[in-house]
Parts: sequence; C-alpha cells; structure tokens
Amino acid sequence: MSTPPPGLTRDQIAERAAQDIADGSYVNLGIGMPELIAQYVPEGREIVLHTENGLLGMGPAPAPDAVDPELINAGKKPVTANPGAAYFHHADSFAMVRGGHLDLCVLGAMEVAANGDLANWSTGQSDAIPAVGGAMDLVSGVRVVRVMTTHCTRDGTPKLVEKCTYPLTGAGVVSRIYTDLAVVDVTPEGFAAVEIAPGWSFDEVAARTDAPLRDARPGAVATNRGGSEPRSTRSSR
Amino acid sequence: MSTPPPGLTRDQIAERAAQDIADGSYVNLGIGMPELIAQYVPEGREIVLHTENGLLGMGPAPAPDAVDPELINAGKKPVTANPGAAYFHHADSFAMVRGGHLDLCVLGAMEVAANGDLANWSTGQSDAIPAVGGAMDLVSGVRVVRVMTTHCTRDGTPKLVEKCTYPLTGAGVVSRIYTDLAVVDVTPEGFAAVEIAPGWSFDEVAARTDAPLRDARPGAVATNRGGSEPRSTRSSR
Amino acid sequence: MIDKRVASAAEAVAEIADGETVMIGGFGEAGSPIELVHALIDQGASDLTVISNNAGNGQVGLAALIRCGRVAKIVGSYPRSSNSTVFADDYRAGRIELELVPQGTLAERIRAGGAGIPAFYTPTGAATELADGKEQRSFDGVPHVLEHALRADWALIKAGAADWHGNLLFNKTARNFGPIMAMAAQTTVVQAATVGAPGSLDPETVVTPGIFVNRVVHIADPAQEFDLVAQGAHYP
Amino acid sequence: MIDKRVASAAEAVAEIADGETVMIGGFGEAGSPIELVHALIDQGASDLTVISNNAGNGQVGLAALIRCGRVAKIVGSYPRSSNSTVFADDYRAGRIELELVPQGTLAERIRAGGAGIPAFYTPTGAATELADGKEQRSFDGVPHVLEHALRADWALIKAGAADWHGNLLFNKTARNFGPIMAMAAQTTVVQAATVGAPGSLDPETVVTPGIFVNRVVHIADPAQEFDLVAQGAHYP
Repeated sequence: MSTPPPGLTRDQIAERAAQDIADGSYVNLGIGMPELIAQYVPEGREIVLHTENGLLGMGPAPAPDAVDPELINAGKKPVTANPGAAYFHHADSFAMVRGGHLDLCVLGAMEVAANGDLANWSTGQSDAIPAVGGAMDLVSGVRVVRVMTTHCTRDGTPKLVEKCTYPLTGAGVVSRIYTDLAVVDVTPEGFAAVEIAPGWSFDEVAARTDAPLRDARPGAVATNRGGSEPRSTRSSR
Repeated sequence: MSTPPPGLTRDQIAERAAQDIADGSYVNLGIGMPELIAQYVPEGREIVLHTENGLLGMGPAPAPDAVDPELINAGKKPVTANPGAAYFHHADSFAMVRGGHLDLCVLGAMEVAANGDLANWSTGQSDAIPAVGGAMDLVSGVRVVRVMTTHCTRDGTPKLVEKCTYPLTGAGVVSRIYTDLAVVDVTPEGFAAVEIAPGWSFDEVAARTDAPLRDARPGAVATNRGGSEPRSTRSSR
Repeated sequence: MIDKRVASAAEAVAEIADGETVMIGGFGEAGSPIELVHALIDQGASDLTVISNNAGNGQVGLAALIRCGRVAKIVGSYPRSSNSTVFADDYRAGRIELELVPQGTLAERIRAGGAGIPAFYTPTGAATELADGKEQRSFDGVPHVLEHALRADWALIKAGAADWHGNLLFNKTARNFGPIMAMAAQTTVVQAATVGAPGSLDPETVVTPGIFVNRVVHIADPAQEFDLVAQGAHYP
Repeated sequence: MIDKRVASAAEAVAEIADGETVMIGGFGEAGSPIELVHALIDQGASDLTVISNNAGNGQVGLAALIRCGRVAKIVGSYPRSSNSTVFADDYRAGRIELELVPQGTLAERIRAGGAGIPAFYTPTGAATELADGKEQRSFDGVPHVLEHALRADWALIKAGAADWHGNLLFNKTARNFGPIMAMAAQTTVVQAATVGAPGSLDPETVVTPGIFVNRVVHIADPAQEFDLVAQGAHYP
C-alpha cells in the first residue's frame, strides 16, 4: 500500500477527543495518552476530573516547588485540586465509578474489538507482572467508555481487531475510539469510521484495521452511529 | 406465694447494669430504660456512647435553652456531643454496628428466651404499626447483647420465657439480663441467676420466670456462667 | 460552567411524576427537607413510593404528603410516631403499603444502590420474619439474608452548606440518610442553608461530593420540623 | 479513660505474629505508613499476608519488607512499579504469591469486611479472567461476580491528625485506603503527625471515628516514601 502522511499527533488526538466532552461532565482520564485530553477542553466548557485515588476536581500539575507528595493522581504524578474539589476514600471513589456516576472515561488500549471488548491490562505473558488497577471497575461502571490510542502498535499491528487476543478488561464496553488515523464508533454492526485523519483515505485506514470497517462519515452511506450518546438534561450523573 | 418487697427501681437496675461496662467500651443503649445506664457509669471509667442516627460520643441532654433539633439520639430526644465525638452518616453508623465494632448494647425486651432469643420489636398484633428501627442490626452485629427490663410485665406475665411467642428480633443473641428481681445469665444450659434482688429469694424469682432457672450465685452449686466475656486488651473493637 | 443552583424549591421538584420513587432524608425530625417536601405537596405528584426511615411527624412534611393521599408505599424502618397518626391511620385502613426494613439494612441497601452493588448478604434479620421469602445463605456457619439495592428516581435532602457544584456539608445528626440517598437517586435535589461559590468549602471536609448532586436550592432559613410539630403546624 | 496513644512505632507493632494478615495503607507513595512498616521490618514477623493496593516503591517501606523475605502473599490491584523491582523479582522467582483484585473490588471487599457484609455482587471483572472460578450471577441481565469480604489481623495506616480516642483526619489523596482498612482489621495502628486531646478535632470533619482505631503513634515529622524513593534510600 502507499505510504500516507503521518497521522494525528498525540496532542491532536487529545484535542479531537476533548471536543466530544459535554460541558459539566464528570470524567476519568486513563493514565498515559488520555491524560492529555484535560489540556484541550474547549473554552467555555467546565468538566470535573475524577482520579480514582480519591479526588474530584483534579487540576493540572503543580509548579515544581509546589509539589505535595500526598496530592497525586492515579498515575502517581503530582497534581493540584481545583476550587470545588473534594477528597474521599477509595471505597467512596469506586462507589462513584461502579455506581454509574461518572459520565465518561477515556482509556488507553492494547486491543479493542468490533463488539466493544477492551483489552488494556495484561499481555497474558507468563513473565509479566499482573496489574489491573482500576481499569475493570471503570469499564464496568462509567456510563460511556471511550478509547484513545494509536491505530496500530509500533510494529504496525492493528489494535482494532475482530476479537481480542489479550485478556479482556471488559466485554462490550467501548463505544468510540480516537486514533491517529480516525474516529471509529463501535456499533451493533461493528466498527464504523466517522472521521478519517487529513491526508488519509478510508481504504488506507480500513487496511490498518483488523476487522471490517464501515464508512460512516457524513456523505457516506448512512449508518447507525454509536458512541455519541446525548446527555440527559435531567441528571448530570 | 408470699408478697416480697418491691424489686430494684429502674435507676437501681441501670446502676447494676453499668457496673459491668468496662472502661473504654463503645456502647449502644436502647431507647427507654437502658438509656438510664449512661447516668451510672462508675467513676474512673470512660465509655463512648453510640447512637445509630450518626454520633459517637453522645453526651447528656442539653439545657432547655441549648437544644439543637439537629442533634438528637435514636429516641429522637435532644442530646449533646462530648469532646472526641464524631458525626457520620447512616451507612457508616451501621457499618460500626454490623461490623462488630461496638463492644456492648443493652436493649429493652418484651421477651427473652432461655436460648438467648430476643423479642422486642413487635407484638405481632394485626392492628399494630410495624416498626423495627435498628434493633435487628444491633443484635446481629454488636459483640455482647444484654437486656435491661422488668422481670414481668405490668400484669405479672414473666418476660423470661422458654420460647418467645412474639416475633424474634434475633436468635440466640442475649447473654445477660438485668431485671428488677435478678441478674440472669443466658448459658448453654439455659437461664442462670447470678444475683437476686435484696429481700427476694431465689425461689420467688424462679417462680416469676417462665423457664427453668438455675441458682448460679456465688456459694450456690457451681455453674457455667455466661455473659461476662473478658475484653481483649489487644483490640478495643 | 457547572452551576447546579435552581431558583426555588418549586422549580427543583417540578418534574417529579406520578408513580415515581422518592427518597426523603431525615431521621425523626432532624434533617427533614421540609421546604422541598412542601413544594412536592404543592406540585401534585401522586402514587409515590417514598423511601424514608420514618413516616413523618405531626401534620407537616412527609406526614402531610401522606395525609394528602399522595403516597402509595413507604419503605422504611420505623414508621411509628409518637406525634402523628397520619401513617398509622392510612396503614390500618389499608390505604398505604409498607415495606419494613431493618434500619441498617435500609441504609446499606441505599448505599449499595449508589455504589453499583446490586445485592449483598447481611446477618441482620436472619431467623426473623423480616427474612421471610428472602434468599438465605450461611457464611462461617452464620445465617445471612440476601438484600437488594434500593434506588430512586429522586432524592430530596437537606444540607447545612453547599456550593454551586453540589458539594455538601451537613449539620450534626441531621446528616443521617442524606449522603447515601444523594448517591442512590437518578436526580438528587438538595436544600441548603448556605450556597457558596466553588472553593467556599474545604475539600477535606466535604461530606457529599458534588457528583452525587443535581440541583441545589438555597433555603436560607429552613423551618425545623421539630419546631413545626411542637407548634402543631399543619401543611398546607 | 480512653487513651490509645502508644509510645513508639516499635511498641505499636510488637505483637504482629508470623503468618498474620496485615493491611498497609497508601496508594503509590501517598499515605504510606513508612515508620510503622519499618518498625515491622525491625520486629521480625514473617510469612505475612499483606493487603495493599501496590507492592511497594524503591527499597523502603513495603518494598523493603518484601525484599527481607517476610511477605508470603500480596493481595492488591497494582503490584507493578516503575521504581522498584523487588516484588517483580520475587514474583518471577516464585517466592511470593499474588491475589490480583480490581482496585474498586479491593476497596469494596475491605469496606465489606469492616461493615459486617460477608459477600456482595459486583459487575467489575465479570467476563474477565479475574472472575475465573468465582460464583457469577445476573442482575437485570448483567453478569456479576460474588466477591467476599477482606479482613486482617492488623492495619497499619497513616493519618494527618489524630486524637487520643483515635479519631482521624487525613491529608489530601493520602486518605485513599486508610479509612476502610481501619474498619477491617482486628487491630488498627495509626501513625499521625499530630495527636491531640479529645476535642481537638471538629466532630463534623472526623473522617475515621475512633471506634475503628486501637493504637495511635505520634510520628511528628514522617518521612515521605516519595522523597525516600527519590533519594534512593534503602531500609534497613
């Protein structure tokens, strides 16, 4: 196949993902790439970030001379607390998660399957140190689960697959995927590309996707787009 | 039978029950007669009173001009908070109860059976308004459950019985009973009187008890006394 | 911009619909969100299921809601009251249904509803008639009852202080069921004596984080149900 | 007189015995009760089961306890660390057992242990390999896993402020597992930066009521595990 231009940068993916976060949302951003999303929340929107180690209203990293080792995020990095923040213990924190009080989480992925299955916690290799953290809790409890990831691994292996080969984090949980190459919804009929990165063609992205990909962009054949659930005005939780 | 002198007054029963409360205990006192016990804690002992509506460290009633309608006990009466008190919500309050963190509760009773069954929440009458409150939680969770009650109802019906006729609050939960006529332990062999009120004979008390009563007073035939569990020095909960 | 303030109790409860389930905070007269309940009386919704530890006091608040014939069912632990016969009269006449739940089980079922736990085992009530018809199971030889989570369409609760995000502080034993009901309802409405900007509450002392709250009504000088009952007040 | 103060960390942990289960608070390096863990290292108990979200950092605290060969099993959610290979080395060599639990399930199992709930159903982990061998059940068509309470012989936790009764405040995200571990252990030992007389803490802001605490050690100027790891410190 031809060699297309580079896809979106990590910051550009984050910026795109941030566009879809409604004003007033309570959001958990996974460790790593998804953390970048916080920097791109569109002006005029206020979101409240949850970090599962006991803080709602997480703010940006502090100045180096203002680090408090007892104010960290789930990635164990120093953060700050915004006005309106609250601290709580771990059982209360996961009551928020499991109880469906968070509107959205955006997580990293090792694999996402066409049925929404997510694998992001274990390679299943025997010498790996098993570690799951809060990933399984987030995918089972948060109302909308999205993924931010590179479309393929560094060696070119697609991460969007027909069926996950790695151990699952959750079954049928992901509704939308932001990658360097596309925005892909998980629909009852499988993957549907709703946007393609500049300079890329649908076919080039489909070729790097290890499961059928429908073209669901505006102007393409009408499709059943998932992943952009309207928020109720009655309940913000 | 002869007519013995009056038994202990309510205050005297409370005073006797208070003797058995170890220094440092966390205690829930049932609504009604057991509330009196708080006034008779022996000098030199400090106990912490729990009220299930969300306060540890409950103090006595306030002066009439210092009543706060938002500081009440489980009987809905105004109280105060001692130094070292803490407020908490109902789920946390009953985590203390159910989780075995309270050392002792002393409850009222309609009937106590020789196997420790307690009935104190319902007459089972069809026109009664059912109301259970926290009684079932207390008897299932608190480490030691004792009862303070009159030995008989006003019409002379014994409250210490072979088998409860009223609906149970809990099965096999009571270990000691303080009445106007005696201190009675519940043992694997049934009721055992460990003290008899002044002016009363063992036989007179046994005649007012609707189940076999052993004489387990010092000097009587040796018996297996229950109800006076030693507190561990390692754990105060 | 996150601002959960609404202008009035009437506006805050306007959408409560016939047949819905409403949690109402308070233990006895402490923590009773009386202005919200009176707004619900004015509003007219009926055939309600109310989850509340008690069944109201005197002739105001929840007792008045029942007296107005708007409550089909109460889920609570202690509907008996020394100062009100409203529930008792309706109950004896067969006009209101009661699900009686031990108080700690009630609290834990509400918390479970808020925490995404559909069911749990508890020793409370095992071997009593309140366990009749419930699934039972032994753990370490002790009988336990399977209890299911409680959720509601609405929670009406009273706080001492709030901010625009819905972070809440409570006052003494008026805290009682407020924090857990806030977690377990689809829409949680709070009346608070003070409502400040974000940052007005110390994040270390917040009892209910704003994520559990949808609407905040400023009731600067709330009536105490305790006082209304003592005065013999009637609502409406 | 209720006074739970003990003179030293050494005295507070002296009775921990071989083979017992110890909960250790902290998330990453925040809230780690490092003086208590070091006292446990000095004390010598071995064959311990440790319940802790992580498996230690650097070469201090829990990582040092593991390195000294004193931990037979870890129950936690994230034993992987970017700054320590102690657990990883022992795990790969088969010298330490691991029970891996999703973080929220870990927290809820600990809370259940403290609250007298022997078991509960959770959706977390259903349809994953972490549910293998566990009882499963559907609620409203959603698969759930039956999870059992966790309790321990000991909990070692770090608070910001305490009083003689054991009432506790925490500092920011160092709160994490402290309050729930305090509930779930037979004996809870707390190190606190300040320890005041009863009445020194506002009863409205107490996070952990003293009923959950047995021993309080005043560690006026606790080391931060964060700093020790950054310095490359080794214990002992």
